[in-house]
Amino acid sequence: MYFESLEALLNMAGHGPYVWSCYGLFFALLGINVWHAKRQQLKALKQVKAFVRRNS
Amino acid sequence: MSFTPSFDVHLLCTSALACERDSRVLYNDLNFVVKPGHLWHVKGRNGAGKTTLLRQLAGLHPVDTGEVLYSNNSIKMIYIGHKLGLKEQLTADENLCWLAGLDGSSTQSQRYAALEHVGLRGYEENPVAQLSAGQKRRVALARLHLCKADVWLLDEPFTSLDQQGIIDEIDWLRQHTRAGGAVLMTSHQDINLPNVKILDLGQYSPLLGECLPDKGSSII
Amino acid sequence: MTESSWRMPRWFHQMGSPKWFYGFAGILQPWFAIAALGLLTWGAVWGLAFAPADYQQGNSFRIMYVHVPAAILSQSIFLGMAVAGAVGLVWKMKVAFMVARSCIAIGATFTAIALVTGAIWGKPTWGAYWVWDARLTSTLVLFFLYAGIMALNQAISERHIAGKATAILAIVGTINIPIIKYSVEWWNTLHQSSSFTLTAKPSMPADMYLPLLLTVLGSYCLFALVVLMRTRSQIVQSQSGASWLMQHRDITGA
Amino acid sequence: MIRYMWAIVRRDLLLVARQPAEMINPLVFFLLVIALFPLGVSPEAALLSQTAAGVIWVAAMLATLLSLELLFKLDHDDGSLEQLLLAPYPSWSLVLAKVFVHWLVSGLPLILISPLIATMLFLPSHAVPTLMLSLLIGTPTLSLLGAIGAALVTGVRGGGMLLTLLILPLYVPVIIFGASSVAAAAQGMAIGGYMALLAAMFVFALMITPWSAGSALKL
Repeated sequence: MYFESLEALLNMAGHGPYVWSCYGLFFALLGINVWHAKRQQLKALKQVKAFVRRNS
Repeated sequence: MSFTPSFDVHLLCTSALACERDSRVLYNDLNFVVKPGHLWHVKGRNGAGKTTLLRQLAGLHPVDTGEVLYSNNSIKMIYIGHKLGLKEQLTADENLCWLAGLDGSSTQSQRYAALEHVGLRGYEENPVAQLSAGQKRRVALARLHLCKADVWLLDEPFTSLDQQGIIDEIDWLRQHTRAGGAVLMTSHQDINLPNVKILDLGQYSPLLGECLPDKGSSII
Repeated sequence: MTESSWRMPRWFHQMGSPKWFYGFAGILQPWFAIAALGLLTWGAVWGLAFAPADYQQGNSFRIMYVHVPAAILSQSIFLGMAVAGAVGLVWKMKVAFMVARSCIAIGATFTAIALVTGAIWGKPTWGAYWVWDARLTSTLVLFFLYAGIMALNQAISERHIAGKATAILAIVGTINIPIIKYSVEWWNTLHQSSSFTLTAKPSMPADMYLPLLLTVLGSYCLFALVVLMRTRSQIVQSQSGASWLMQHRDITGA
Repeated sequence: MIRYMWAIVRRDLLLVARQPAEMINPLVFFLLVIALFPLGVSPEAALLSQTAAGVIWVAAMLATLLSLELLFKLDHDDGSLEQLLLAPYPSWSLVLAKVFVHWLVSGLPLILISPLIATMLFLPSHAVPTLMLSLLIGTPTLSLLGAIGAALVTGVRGGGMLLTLLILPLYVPVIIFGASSVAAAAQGMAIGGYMALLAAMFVFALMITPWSAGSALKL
């Protein structure tokens, strides 16, 4: 651990807000992408399942 | 005519032609041969792919599955679609001039004769915008007489023509096929000619749920 | 483009078969998910808490561990999109177009991340959120390129056409990117505004660059994951009704 | 093939002759943008002469974009594009012919009127030849690159905005070198390098446009 305390880690000698917002943005946006792709996948599968039910 | 009428060769044929639109297969495994003298009447309900078939034959719509084969590269085709391809600001004569000029040339007297043939004598120098829908259709059809072609691809050629116009046009179709040309056309109207062949796209629409074989898997 | 008779190895054509791709991608998908999560978490924790601070920039340089991967990915994804599009055009491979289209959203996301983190990083470093720095400017142009492709995709309703349009635009864009980058860099030296670039480091200790390596690799895995997922859903949409899909366990639920 | 291209060029020129607004509108737009700029910023000669190069180039680019939207759209809407594509010649020759007319109608008038604009914006008179030369090399490049976007949005509803989005990023290098060359000339510096770069970009656009726009038209 480079920092001595959790507070120091959060504050990062004044650069905390910049650094943490960047990391937050990075993971949030990528998370949204994965989530959206997953939802798209489920939706497509659901459509095909409905199609199968209709025609069986 | 620019070709010698020999009735044993084909002009074009399709091999396992298919068409897919938005993951819906319109027609599949379509095989047919167009020979000199043939008059194919393409039939099918709305959305069956009649227009798309003509466009595929003309080379305007990409062919992803199957093939369209032409007898040779110099076979000339005329395609007249829903959209006539006329410039409203230009006169009937000027329109024919540029259309013919794309692949060949024409003299003014030839163009005037073609326009007279379709019953537009005296309208040669009128801007197309001033003509009625039926007259515009006639200007487009005048190309059939101006540019000699082996195959006519006509999409709903009777649209907005009057009774006499339809009778005249059927006569042109008859003359063209008798001289060794071929015609593929769509129409919801029956054509009373002895040599008409029916191509019903409904017979080629796949069963529900059928999918096209994919390029990737078919190569292996 | 019309003649596609070049001989390619068997696996290449297998990749083009939706059925095969769907199955193969399904096997890879969980591994990429695990790798992406693991590498990104590891790299981020290391970069945030364990890597030493930069002697010049202090702690703000930790932004590098998310900014640099995003910047690298924004460009590689564009290139990947163009390659996939070219493969689709040359070999008429539908799956390749689907892959190209799957790249758009994730690529635009990485570009946006690179832009915003670059701007945030700029504040403690240059004292301003936005400086017309060569790299930021060309990233902005790249973002516009992505935005154009995205808009075009949304405007074209037919999937086939949208795929081909994406391919053409991606190829044209890729050829242009070096020219744009060069011209912007040249323009930047002409109107010298900042001589200090964010990430140009002559040498870094291992403690500083290893986390970067981890987040870059993790980002590549995440990109692969998203592309596989999106391509698979496009395959499902386009093949709905195909017998192989109807019998697939994803559908039957077995 | 030359005859094919000539037929297209002649037809399009005839159309412009019938409807001169097509040629005049971009020109008026160009003038308007130029006229609005001092109103929005300041009429001060010192400031204007400094920014003139960039303003003229950006306005020229916007005027080109404005007219590009209809490059293939009108032909697509009335079906004549189908007829043009049906001719047994490669589609790139069609693209080249259309782009040539587009440049003749929208680019050339801008070049001819640019000395007047330069005076209005207090561009030093010794920079005017450079301005005209850079526009002469640059506007065909704009027309060529723009044709790619125009071809892609041809069948798309609301293509105008989309075209702008697609094409503006590709215009960045042309703007940079075009405007810098004029600025350099205004400061009395050599412009050979700029012209070489602009010419290189023209050649580059000439290489990629016919292929990409041609295949986009056939989608």
